[in-house]
Amino acid sequence: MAEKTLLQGIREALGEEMERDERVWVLGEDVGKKGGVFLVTEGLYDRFGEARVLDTPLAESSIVGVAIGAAMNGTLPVAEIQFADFIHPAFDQIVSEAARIRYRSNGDFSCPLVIRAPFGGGVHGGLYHSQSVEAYYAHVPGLKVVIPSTPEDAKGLLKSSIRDPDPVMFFEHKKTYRLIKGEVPDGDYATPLGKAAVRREGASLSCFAWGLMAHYCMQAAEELEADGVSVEVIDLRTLKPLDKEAILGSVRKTARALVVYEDNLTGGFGAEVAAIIAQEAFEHLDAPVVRVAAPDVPAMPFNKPQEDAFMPSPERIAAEMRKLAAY
Amino acid sequence: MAEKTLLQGIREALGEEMERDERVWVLGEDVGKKGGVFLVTEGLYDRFGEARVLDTPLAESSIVGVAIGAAMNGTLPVAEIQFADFIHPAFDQIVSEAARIRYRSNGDFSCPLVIRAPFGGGVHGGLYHSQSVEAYYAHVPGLKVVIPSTPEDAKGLLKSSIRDPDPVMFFEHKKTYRLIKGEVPDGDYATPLGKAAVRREGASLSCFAWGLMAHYCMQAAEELEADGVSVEVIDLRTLKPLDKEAILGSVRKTARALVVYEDNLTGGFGAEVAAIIAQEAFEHLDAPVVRVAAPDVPAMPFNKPQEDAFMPSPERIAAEMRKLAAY
Amino acid sequence: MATAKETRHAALGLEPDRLLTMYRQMVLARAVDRRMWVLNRQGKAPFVISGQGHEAIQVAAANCMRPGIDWLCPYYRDLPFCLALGMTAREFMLAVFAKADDPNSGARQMPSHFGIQRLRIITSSSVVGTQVVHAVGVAYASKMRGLDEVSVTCIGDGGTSQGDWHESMNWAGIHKLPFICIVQDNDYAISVPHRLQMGVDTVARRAEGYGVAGEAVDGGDLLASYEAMRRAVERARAGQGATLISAKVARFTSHSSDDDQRRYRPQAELEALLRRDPIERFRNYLLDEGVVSEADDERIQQECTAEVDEAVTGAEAAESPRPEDLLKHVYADG
Amino acid sequence: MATAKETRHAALGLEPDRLLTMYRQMVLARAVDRRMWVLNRQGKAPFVISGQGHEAIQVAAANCMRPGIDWLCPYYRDLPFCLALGMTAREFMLAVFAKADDPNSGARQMPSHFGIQRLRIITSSSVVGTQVVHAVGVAYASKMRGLDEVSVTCIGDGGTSQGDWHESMNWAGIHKLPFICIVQDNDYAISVPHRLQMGVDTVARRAEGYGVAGEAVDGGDLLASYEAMRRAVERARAGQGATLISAKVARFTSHSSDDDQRRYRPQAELEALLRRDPIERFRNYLLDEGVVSEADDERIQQECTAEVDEAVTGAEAAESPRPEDLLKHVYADG
Ligand SMILES: Cc1ncc(C[n+]2csc(CCOP(=O)(O)OP(=O)(O)O)c2C)c(N)n1
Ligand SMILES: Cc1ncc(C[n+]2csc(CCOP(=O)(O)OP(=O)(O)O)c2C)c(N)n1
Ligand SMILES: [Mg+2]
Ligand SMILES: [Mg+2]
Repeated sequence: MAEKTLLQGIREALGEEMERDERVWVLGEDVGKKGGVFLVTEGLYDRFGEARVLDTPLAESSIVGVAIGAAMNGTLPVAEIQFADFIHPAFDQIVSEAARIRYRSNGDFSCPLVIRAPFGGGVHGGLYHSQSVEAYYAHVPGLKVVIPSTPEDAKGLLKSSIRDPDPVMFFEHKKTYRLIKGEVPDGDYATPLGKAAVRREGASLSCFAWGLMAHYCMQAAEELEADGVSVEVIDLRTLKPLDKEAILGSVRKTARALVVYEDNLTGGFGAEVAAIIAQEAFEHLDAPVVRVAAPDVPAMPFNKPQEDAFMPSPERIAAEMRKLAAY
Repeated sequence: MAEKTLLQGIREALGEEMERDERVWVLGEDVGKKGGVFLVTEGLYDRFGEARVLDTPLAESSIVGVAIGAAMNGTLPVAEIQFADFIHPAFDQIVSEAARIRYRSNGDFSCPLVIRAPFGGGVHGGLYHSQSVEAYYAHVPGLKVVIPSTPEDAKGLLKSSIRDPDPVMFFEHKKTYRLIKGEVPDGDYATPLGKAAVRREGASLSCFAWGLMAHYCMQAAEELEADGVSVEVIDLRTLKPLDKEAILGSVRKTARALVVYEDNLTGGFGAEVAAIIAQEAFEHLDAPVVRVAAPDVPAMPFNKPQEDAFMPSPERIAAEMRKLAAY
Repeated sequence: MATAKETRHAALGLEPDRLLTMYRQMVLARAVDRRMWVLNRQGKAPFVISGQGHEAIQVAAANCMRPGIDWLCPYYRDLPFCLALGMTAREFMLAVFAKADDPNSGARQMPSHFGIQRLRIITSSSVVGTQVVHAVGVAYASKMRGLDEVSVTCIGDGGTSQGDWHESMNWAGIHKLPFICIVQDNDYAISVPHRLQMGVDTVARRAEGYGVAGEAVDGGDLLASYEAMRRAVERARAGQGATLISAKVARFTSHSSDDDQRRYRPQAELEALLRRDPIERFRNYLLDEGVVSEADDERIQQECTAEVDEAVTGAEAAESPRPEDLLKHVYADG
Repeated sequence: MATAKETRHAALGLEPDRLLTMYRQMVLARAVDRRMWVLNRQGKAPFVISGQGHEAIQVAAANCMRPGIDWLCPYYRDLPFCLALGMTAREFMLAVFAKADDPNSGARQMPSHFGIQRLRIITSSSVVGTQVVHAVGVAYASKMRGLDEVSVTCIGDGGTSQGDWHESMNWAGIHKLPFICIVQDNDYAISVPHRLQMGVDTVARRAEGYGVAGEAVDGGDLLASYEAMRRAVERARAGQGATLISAKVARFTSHSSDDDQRRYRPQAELEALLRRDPIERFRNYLLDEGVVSEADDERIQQECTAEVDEAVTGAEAAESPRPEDLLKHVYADG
């Protein structure tokens, strides 16, 4: 075991999988010589060559579409979208094509493909380098949606995603890339998709989050510990498939649920989590299901005062936890 | 007043607005001589000429992008996307551009634009001519999302949308086009955006829906009437802005909520409706918030047995109403 | 070198047998296609969309490919293409009748949304243009893996307006891929005429701007189509890069059974179409060259009709999909 | 007709005054641009992205337009363009410092995301390629409304790979729009070199395939750029349709302050860039032709520096946006 950053976890998973299976390859803008704008793919070009670490034209729809075609011809592409904000031109290829290859061919074809993209804010990215886009894809049957929040998970979940026979959207919170460090087990391991992680057990209320918000919830929970409120923090890790049992089990225990996400409130994926709880754990609830999320404005501004005002902060989360625990 | 189809309501709104304001124009695939694949724009080409009723190249991103540019240069475009299923190539132009013109320019620019698209199934459309796509757009700050379910609303809401200073997504359920007939007031009128319609008052439970499902809910509610269960049916009509007061007011009265939608269950817009109720009307609830929706499979198959199995039916809705009323 | 007296087919090295095969494939495709319209009018096929008038370029192209080795990312007019690659009339009719055994999609998709793994015909959606990018990906994978495969895709004139088409051509040019894009240019995208679809007479003019070879061909002329396609395939196999073929064809039917082309096409234009029948043209050639006799032709037509009859009977009697199977094949494990 | 002895600028009908204006605009742009990198290193500007090396084509283009009448859909390297159209150094610096009065976006966007209604510079996003389609829409509206306006847009070589670019060119060709697309081809898209971006030497080769005019120009040569742009503007105003200008330029800086081009560009290439400085080249021309003296030049440089100093001082002292204004301008009524 060694302490590594989340970014290193991802880089290692890529390198090891490419080493292990020559069908695996990487494509995207600037993933080659430069090693990616965040240096996630650094070193891969030298190790595996241009054909398997391919700098693509600036055209996201084709990055995904080419990966789809290549996935149907015996390879395992890992496509990088430089920023999640720029995945929208590929929306059609992802939603109409990748997600439906298996279904529409009645199982005759499959599309084993990973699409990686850094998302999220808090890094002065402004309106177009800060967005959360998971809600769009977690709505799409046929896709899997994975969001790691620790270095160990980043590596283990990416390995599982690459080995998965279906298309996986793999979103990496860019603020966690270097901020979040942690132990990464040595050797090969794969973290299963579809399982949430209980980051902290607690009795007074359950808090559900993913990405950077999982860390902010931990901070808030620690703050509440001091006040004697014990918060259970569950990192969902994969939004699709969703670990409903973990969610419902926790709510059955604590009777209070808080859902925290960085995306805009309305129609964010937290709505789904809340709706599941409201339908399937209703009898166990002692309080409203509370959501903490970003306001319904297009995205996070570049200027610091408004960026800060947009992001759900540990303080705001702690305040909501307090209110909910006291309900 | 005269009895008209929903399709006629839309056609009239287009014709009258084009007559009233020469800035209004229509663009899309086959909207010209053919009058649209559903004949919604029939007659407009002869009345207003090719420049204002423009057959575009087969390229949705440019249909929307050109409309955006034209909206910034003093015109009021109404873009038709032939089927909502084919709106995805335009996702980026809608979400990254149209929705943010005002916000990102700090109010210096605006984008008065309507995007019309037929959506929904039950017409043998198969995987790619049947989808519901409202959830994607109802999540996007800066957009408005309108779904009429009656001829009167179709006309009145489309007029409001065309007169609205911001981009409006206007989704028309294709099965309702000719199936749904109703009185349409004579003369000019505009139905305000952001107001739900109580289609039926009731005391035992509240049922929320839009599009075709609003009609199915009415059918189911009538069936339950016979059993002495009184169901309130609320047609949301505009998902964004959402009439939260109408939703919460109804739930406060009935203490039971059913949300019905044709889209896939997970992450559909009904999740948002349920989440709002679970947070803001929790104290008034006597039962779980129940959702009835399509299963999480990519879309509605072409073959009849599976198409029928996909669509929430009046029978299935009635059964859920009964269960919920008895809870 | 072809001498003045050499026939066109001999100059192409085509034996009579192969000519007959291609002729028969065109005739069968037309017979299947006509029948599906009959079924539509009878209320037995809720939706049909046609390849009538597009047969020559498609059959010519298929005959330059190695079925099961080379790949096709088709579009919805490629019935003749798919039949020529080995799809059976019965398989197609299973889709027309929306039966469970439809090998393309188990009747999840509308008919003519082709996709059969065993023939390397890649599953296609209704979304115009997306298939072209997949074909590029297939070709990139073949090249990366060092495999001698050619990747072919078809699209209409309207489809070339999509961004995806451009992105694909650009990739093909950059990597000199074994990729061939056949544009079946029938002058219309549903009702939208050529002049509102593009500012040039043929998209073949775009080839140079991508660094790919361009061929503008009369797609109603089987031998001309064969020649262009064979050149493209040779180019691909020789590692010389991609080709954009623009084939002018005639759309005989309305866009689909949901359309009525009399609403937007002048009567005179519709009548003129009939003189552009690729099957007639090839039949006349074969008769003129003595490759077939009237009697041969009669026999072929009868065989094809019989094949269609049998396909229809078999398919109509097949099982419908089961409602509960709606939930299958969303993921590998379900 | 130009005689052998006529100067290049006289042949273009350019008076010394106009030459001086353009020279001064380039110098100012460079001064502003350099200063923002200094601010970045000082930790006062979290993000900067540059137009250094792209000045000639931009300033030339701006000088063929009528500010406030013709439209620009810019991209993030268009600082020289926007200054030449009338944006002030102070306005730009307000964006660099992320101040509330930034006229582009109230500091909601990163700096260099231009958009100022009064100058008809249309608000732009970070999403490469989208602006080109808007420019087509602007041009279509001008044409529909019978207005004598020209719509200009800029994009990089990488940006031309986007589907949106193609869809735009196609529209421009179909409708013969008063539309000009200027591709500022600096051989890189961040780190991706030209050979992996396209299979041809210049995108100007694509013009013919759309039915638009094509111009390949040395974008580091102010007069050549002016000539190409003026032709394009005349074409647009005469109703003769659209033009695609591909201007070769040199990217002097790293892609942005988040990039380090030494990671992927050879040292020799970086050194060679310096010999391609468009401002140097134009200065030498002006000195050679006696349009400016060394003393004039000195004065211009000093004036520009003073203008930048003042802009920086003013902008730095301005107010930051208020957190609660985050919620404003989502819709007209909010
Ligand atoms: C992205 C998308 N937009 C619209 C449609 C609806 N549509 C189906 S076919 C068609 C016209 C296609 O024309 P063309 O590409 O010329 O092919 P043709 O049918 O003429 O062979 C249209 C508009 C679609 N299927 N996909
Ligand atoms: C759709 C999209 N994808 C990716 C990016 C990230 N990005 C910003 S600029 C750039 C390179 C642009 O290169 P080019 O178009 O050649 O313009 P240049 O910067 O060289 O002037 C990239 C990849 C983006 N902004 N938008
Ligand atoms: Mg066509
Ligand atoms: Mg560049």
